[in-house]
Amino acid sequence: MKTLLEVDNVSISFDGFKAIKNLSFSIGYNELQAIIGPNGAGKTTFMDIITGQTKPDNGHILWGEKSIDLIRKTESEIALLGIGRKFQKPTVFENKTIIDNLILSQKKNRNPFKVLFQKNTNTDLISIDKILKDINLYKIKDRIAGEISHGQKQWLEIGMLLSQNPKLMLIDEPAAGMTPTERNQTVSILKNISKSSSIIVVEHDMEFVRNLNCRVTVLNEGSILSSGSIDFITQNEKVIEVYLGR
Amino acid sequence: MITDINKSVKKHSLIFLITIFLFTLLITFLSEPFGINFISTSFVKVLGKTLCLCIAAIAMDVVWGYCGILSLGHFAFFGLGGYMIGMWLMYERTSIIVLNSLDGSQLPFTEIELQEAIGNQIFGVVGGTEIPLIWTFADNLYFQIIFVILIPGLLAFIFGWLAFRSRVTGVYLSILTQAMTLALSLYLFQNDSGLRGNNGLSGLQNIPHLENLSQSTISILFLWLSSIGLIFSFVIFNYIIQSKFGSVITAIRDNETRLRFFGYNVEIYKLFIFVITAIITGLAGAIYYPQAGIINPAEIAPIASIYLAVWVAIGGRGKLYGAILGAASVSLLSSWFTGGNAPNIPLGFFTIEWVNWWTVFLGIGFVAITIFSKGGLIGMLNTLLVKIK
Amino acid sequence: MKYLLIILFSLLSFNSAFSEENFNNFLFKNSKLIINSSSKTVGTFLEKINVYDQNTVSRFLNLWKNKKLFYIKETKKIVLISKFDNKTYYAIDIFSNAKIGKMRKKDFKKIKPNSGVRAKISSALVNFQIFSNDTNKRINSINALEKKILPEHLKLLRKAFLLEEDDRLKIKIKKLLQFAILQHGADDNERINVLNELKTNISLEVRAVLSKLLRTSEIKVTKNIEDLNNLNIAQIIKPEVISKKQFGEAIKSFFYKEKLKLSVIDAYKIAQKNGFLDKRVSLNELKLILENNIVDNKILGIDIKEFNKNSKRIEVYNKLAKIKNLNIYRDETELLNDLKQLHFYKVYIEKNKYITNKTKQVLDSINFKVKFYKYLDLFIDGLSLSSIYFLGAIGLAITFGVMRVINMAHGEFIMMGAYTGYVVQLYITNHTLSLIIAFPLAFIITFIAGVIMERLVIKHLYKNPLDTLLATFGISIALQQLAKNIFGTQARPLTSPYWLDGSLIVNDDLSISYIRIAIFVLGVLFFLILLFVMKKTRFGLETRSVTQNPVMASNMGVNPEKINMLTFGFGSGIAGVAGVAIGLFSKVTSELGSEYIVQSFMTVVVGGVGSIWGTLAGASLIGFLQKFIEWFNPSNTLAAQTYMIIFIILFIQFRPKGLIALKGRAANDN
Amino acid sequence: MRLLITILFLCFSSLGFADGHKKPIKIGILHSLSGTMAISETTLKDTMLMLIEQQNKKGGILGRKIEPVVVDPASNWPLFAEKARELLTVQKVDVLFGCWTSVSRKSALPVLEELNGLLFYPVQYEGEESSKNVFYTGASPNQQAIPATDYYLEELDVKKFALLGTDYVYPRTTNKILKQYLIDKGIPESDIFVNYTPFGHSDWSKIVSDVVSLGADGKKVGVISTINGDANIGFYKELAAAGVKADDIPVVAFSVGEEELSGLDTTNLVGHLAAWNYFQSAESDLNSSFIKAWKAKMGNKRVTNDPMEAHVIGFNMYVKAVEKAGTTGVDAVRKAMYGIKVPNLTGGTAEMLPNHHLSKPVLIGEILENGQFDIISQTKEVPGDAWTDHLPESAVLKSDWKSLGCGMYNTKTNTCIQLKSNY
Repeated sequence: MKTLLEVDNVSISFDGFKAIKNLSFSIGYNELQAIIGPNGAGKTTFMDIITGQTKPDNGHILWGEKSIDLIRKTESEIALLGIGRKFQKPTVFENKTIIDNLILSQKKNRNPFKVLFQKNTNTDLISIDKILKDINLYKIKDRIAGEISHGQKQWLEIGMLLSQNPKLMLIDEPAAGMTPTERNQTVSILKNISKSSSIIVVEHDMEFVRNLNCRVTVLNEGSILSSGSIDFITQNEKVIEVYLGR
Repeated sequence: MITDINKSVKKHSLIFLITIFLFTLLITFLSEPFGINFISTSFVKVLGKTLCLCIAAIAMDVVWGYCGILSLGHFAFFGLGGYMIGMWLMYERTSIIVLNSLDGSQLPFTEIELQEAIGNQIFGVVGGTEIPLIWTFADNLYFQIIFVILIPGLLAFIFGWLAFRSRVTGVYLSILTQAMTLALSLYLFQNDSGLRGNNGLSGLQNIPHLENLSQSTISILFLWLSSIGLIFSFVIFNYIIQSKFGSVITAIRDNETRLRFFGYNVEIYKLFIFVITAIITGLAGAIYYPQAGIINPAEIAPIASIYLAVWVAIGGRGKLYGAILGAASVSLLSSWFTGGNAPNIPLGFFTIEWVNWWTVFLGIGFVAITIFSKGGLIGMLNTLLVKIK
Repeated sequence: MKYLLIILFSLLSFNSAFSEENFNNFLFKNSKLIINSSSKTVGTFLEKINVYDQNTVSRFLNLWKNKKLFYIKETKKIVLISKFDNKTYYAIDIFSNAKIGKMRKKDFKKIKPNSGVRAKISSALVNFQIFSNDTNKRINSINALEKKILPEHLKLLRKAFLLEEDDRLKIKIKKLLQFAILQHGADDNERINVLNELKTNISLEVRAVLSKLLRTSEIKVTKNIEDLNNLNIAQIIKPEVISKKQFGEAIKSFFYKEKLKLSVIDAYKIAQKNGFLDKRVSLNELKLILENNIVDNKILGIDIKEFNKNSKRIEVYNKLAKIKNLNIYRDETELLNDLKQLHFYKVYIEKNKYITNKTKQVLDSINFKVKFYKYLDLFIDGLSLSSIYFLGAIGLAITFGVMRVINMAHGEFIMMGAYTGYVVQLYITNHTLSLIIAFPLAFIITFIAGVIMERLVIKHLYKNPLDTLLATFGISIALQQLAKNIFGTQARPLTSPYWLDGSLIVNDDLSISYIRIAIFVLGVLFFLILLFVMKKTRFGLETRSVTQNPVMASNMGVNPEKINMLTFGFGSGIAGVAGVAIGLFSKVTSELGSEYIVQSFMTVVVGGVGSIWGTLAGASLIGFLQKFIEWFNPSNTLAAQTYMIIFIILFIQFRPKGLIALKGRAANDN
Repeated sequence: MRLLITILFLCFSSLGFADGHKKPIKIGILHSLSGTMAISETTLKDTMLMLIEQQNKKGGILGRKIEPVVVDPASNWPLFAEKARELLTVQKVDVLFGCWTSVSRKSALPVLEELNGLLFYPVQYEGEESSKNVFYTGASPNQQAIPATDYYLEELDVKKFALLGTDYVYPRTTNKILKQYLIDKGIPESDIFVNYTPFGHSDWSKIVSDVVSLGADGKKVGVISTINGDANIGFYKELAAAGVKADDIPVVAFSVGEEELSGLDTTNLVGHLAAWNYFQSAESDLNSSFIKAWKAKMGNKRVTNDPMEAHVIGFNMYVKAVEKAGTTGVDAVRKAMYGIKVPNLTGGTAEMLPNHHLSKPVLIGEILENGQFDIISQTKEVPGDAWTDHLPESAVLKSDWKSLGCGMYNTKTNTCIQLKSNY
């Protein structure tokens, strides 16, 4: 399997506190992986580093076939290369309608002068309608995003990622604050997406991760504790100690 | 919203165009030179200036209300626009006077003599005679009009590029913009700046080559010019905010970090908005100061820009109409109260003299509106209309 | 000299040939000179006065100098006046103290010698008092001599030095004697000895005396360079072409200081005045001559329309000059060639070359030391400006830094503090006591105002810091106008206690006013108190916890609402105290605060938000930087401020979070 | 939009007061009541209101009452033009009294000339101007700056000059004239130190220490201060703190009067100088009754100053001129103004000259401990000069509105350079 993203020996520290220590990680095309770990394990920082929000002290992050180093790139450049990100707390544009949110994230020319004169073609609208159906929000597409429920916002954000059409999605706690039914729906949405693009899911909820049925990496204190199938890692003693044991 | 831009843009622009046109026409018919002489020239001038302030206010609204950049330095661009056009007005007027006075001499004057005489007339009051380098093109109206656009745009570009690139946001950016306008105004206060220091450029209402027209006619001309300016900038800004670009900048306002992860180069969008609003503000200044008659560095002191923000807030930010309403109502009321027209209120033990108390009430008004009505006056009007319906 | 001899004569003889009566008559005759005295005319009067009894004269001169004399309008008689009742006064004879008569206010007028006249009187009094038995009188006369030493004083001083028994006075006299020798002494060896003695003295007086020795003549000119050999040349000057003053001069003088220059035109004038060169024809004169030669709209057959260029005018003029035998026009480079055969120079007024060289040497070594003090002075200036910025900004650093609230009314809290100081002084006239009361009172008042503002306004706006900016701006303009309506627009005095008057004088180049020292001390005190409050008290702990994580803090039992309120009150209270301090050295007006607000914001931003150390760093940076730029360009403080702000804007580019920034995740969510 | 129209109507409804039998004479008062200049200008507004009240008690002018119209240009220069136009066209005032800074005057000037208004300008100024529509009742440089400099040169034997000023037109032009004057008097240019500071400057330590060190070469230093407004307070405080005594380095100020000193502790300033045409301490019956009336109206602590006297003179002249002309028409009043004489508060009389300036005495006073001035020198009436004799380009100019009908007349070429001012 070809690698899409390779994180190579990355470290970062804040005020002397090492948030990530010599971390290496990789993911292939159309692969679904999950990352778990206790609070403060460095999960969010890990995502920050990949998406360019935080610059690591050392290490490399290589992307795609051409092995482009992402460290020197800005957030927007990285996003344009095909990495989408969903935040832990759902961040949608609350003053806009659901459909406007999706139009905003839709993959198109981002040059301001082009954007100024950009119009929505029929094909654009059709693809958005399809996404709306995928994330179960088609019926309420004209509602203001600030008014919908927490779970729906999570879906909307995933929908925005889809509309961005990335090669890799980083999804931070997609199931937080969801009802059990919504969780199951989310699992199927994610599985569905992973057919066409790679996904890294960061989760707390073991049950949710189990349902995803994918490779799992356990982070602790900024480095990888264990990696493998969910059954494999749940038997690892160290993992039980730092994570499950609590 | 984004889905049916064209219709919406056209509708809004058309309504606005008609309203302003009718308003200007009405004023013209009520005015002294073209109508029934019900409105004084001085009030026509106040209205013309108010329209220019409205232009600055909608620019401010776009940059702040829509894009979320609270610029406390936009009046710097307004002033620069005024200075650029003021240079031509002053130079041209003076050179006409000088040419007339040199007519009497026996030998024809040399270029150097002419320059010296003009320099003495313009810079005599600040103790100089030389015409500074920056006045090189002051004799050419077209160049100066280009500068009206170019100089504020350039300043906005340089400042914006520096500020946005290093991701200074929010309160910091506001303070930085304030520092920018303070630096510019302090610079212009110096006589060495070549723009007559604290005196600034004066007598701008006397338009060269239009000496035969009375000020009342000129005031109507400028009223129309201001109206056209307002319509022009409204149409531009209305298009921008209703287009997908507008959707992007409101997204920047709401969460610029999120937007970055969708691949938008937020800094360029901000810079674009900052520069275009600066240019429009500069143009507004170029129409404003020939009506005001004098421009000097105090005009671009930080407080002027704060007032600009306050107008927008009072009118209702995030709505172009709001900005216009805010700028027009506050500046007109201000001019009315300080003009000694408002009757004093005797309370028996104490008389409220508006000249002294108007600012106090204005200040309290700001506070009340910021706390109780986020939508400003236009928001209050909307709620009122909804209730009536 | 004659004048001096007469004094000495009268002093030694102790025999006054003239009585008071005579002096009285003399005064009466010269009353016009006394009543309408001018430093031009008073000299001759003072010369004549010496022949009279020295006690009488010195009493009279003292009364005159101290503006105690009056004159009766009708008779021009000079008298003393004492009050009888509200409407009537007694005129009293100067010498006999006898009441001459009652009069009304209209009838007499005060005699007001101006300070020039008073200085001359003091100088004249020297002769009467330097040998007086009364020490005070001797001190007075010596003080008068400090102002100006005349050649005739040299002998007087030598004698006084020998006779004087008071040690401290003797030192003073010695110093004056040295100065007198340097300036007026005839013996060059003695002068050189004095110069050697003065080497280590850097006082302004010494420098003044030394500079006097180096005074030069006007610019002179000669054709023959050998003429210079026998002269004590100060400087040889080369004339040069100097372009007219240009705008943007500020930037030029920013980099180098201008030297003495001699323009070609000026040099030519000097040369012409001394008969070395012919009169130069200026462009204006040339134009006049041309105009006088217009015949039928033509000059030498050339249509006058063509004369709109200087080159054409010069060309035709030169033709005309040949015909009419006038001086032809030459431009500056040609003039410069003419001047090259001449030598322009200045000579020292002092003839002895050795003395001037020695003086220069001594002065240079003194100036080297002075330079050090100048830098020290600059440093202290920076320090004091920094403390002022610190005082102005520290309250803001708390409200802005801790709560992320932009309080535009911060300046008005400073103003409120200053007005509190003023009001307290209205009721308590003892300045020390009133200050002791004013500081805590200002804190309490602005604390309460801050709390009220937080409760009524800020509380509703925590979610949007930019909105607080507008709301507090509204409060700011309302408060400013309110202050105007209450206290009027005039500046109000806030007087510092007597012990803060004056300054700590290290030497003539380094003096620090006590008020600035006090402000520095106050700044340090503030800093320490705040550090203590923030680091060591429960309140500080809770404030910091609210700053870092309000949700967590409230879970821990901290009431964020209460903390916000108290923090705001605290910050405002500090602004009030700062206001009293700022009012002491500047002025109390309703606009006092608005002058500090932008600077204060910049201080906080440059320093780094949320840290007292940061504010200290920011204030120091801005204060020192401003003084440093001013030092480059002393005549333009405006430019200094402009450059400083531009520097700050650029600085923020490289350190967007300020000098001392909070790192880590907490810093990112602003 | 609706609001706009409402405001519009409100504006005009307030104008429609009932026309009585005799229309009152309207006097516009154009002084800043807010902003930085309010500190000086509000006093003048109060003075005008007091004078109008007094005149109304006497029955007004020509049997018509006087009605003051007070506006607030808020220290904002463009507003002076706007408010002047409003006063002249909307309020239809007969005359204006107002302005303080030169910039504000230059801002209102085009409007006055366009609409043929009449302004009485009460503050000492830099000269180099003579407008048909302005009467300058304050001092021009030859009535204040030049005599004060002469006093320095002759009486105090000052050899080195520090010209300190606020950075605007009055100090700039005055210092330009003074510099030329001093050079003509033989003071080398290197002995003249010029410094400008912004309005409201407060950090004076560096400048004061620079001035002190000027004396390092033993020449007597004198400071000529054109520092304006509240910046003076910081300046004098710093002088006092630096221990600069008036005997060592005297300061003569052209903008510091009783009013400015009332905001200061004057104990350390005793002996410093000011040059004016009026001091409160001047002894005359007229002055004592004026001071009495002022204190009765404004409170015992208030003081009087020179621009107030200028307004008193200007107002009295205006009253006389209207009575002489029998109308308030601007042209008639202007013609009636020339040669009108009214008593000064300092004794003697002021006369309006054809160049629109006054002849007034020059007084030099030393600051006393109680914040008043001890007048130590008083000249005879000096006629005000519109164009200075000390600058070559101005020396040839002359202003005479009465016989030449021109404010800028070149006596060399015998031509009128311009009728309207260039601002």
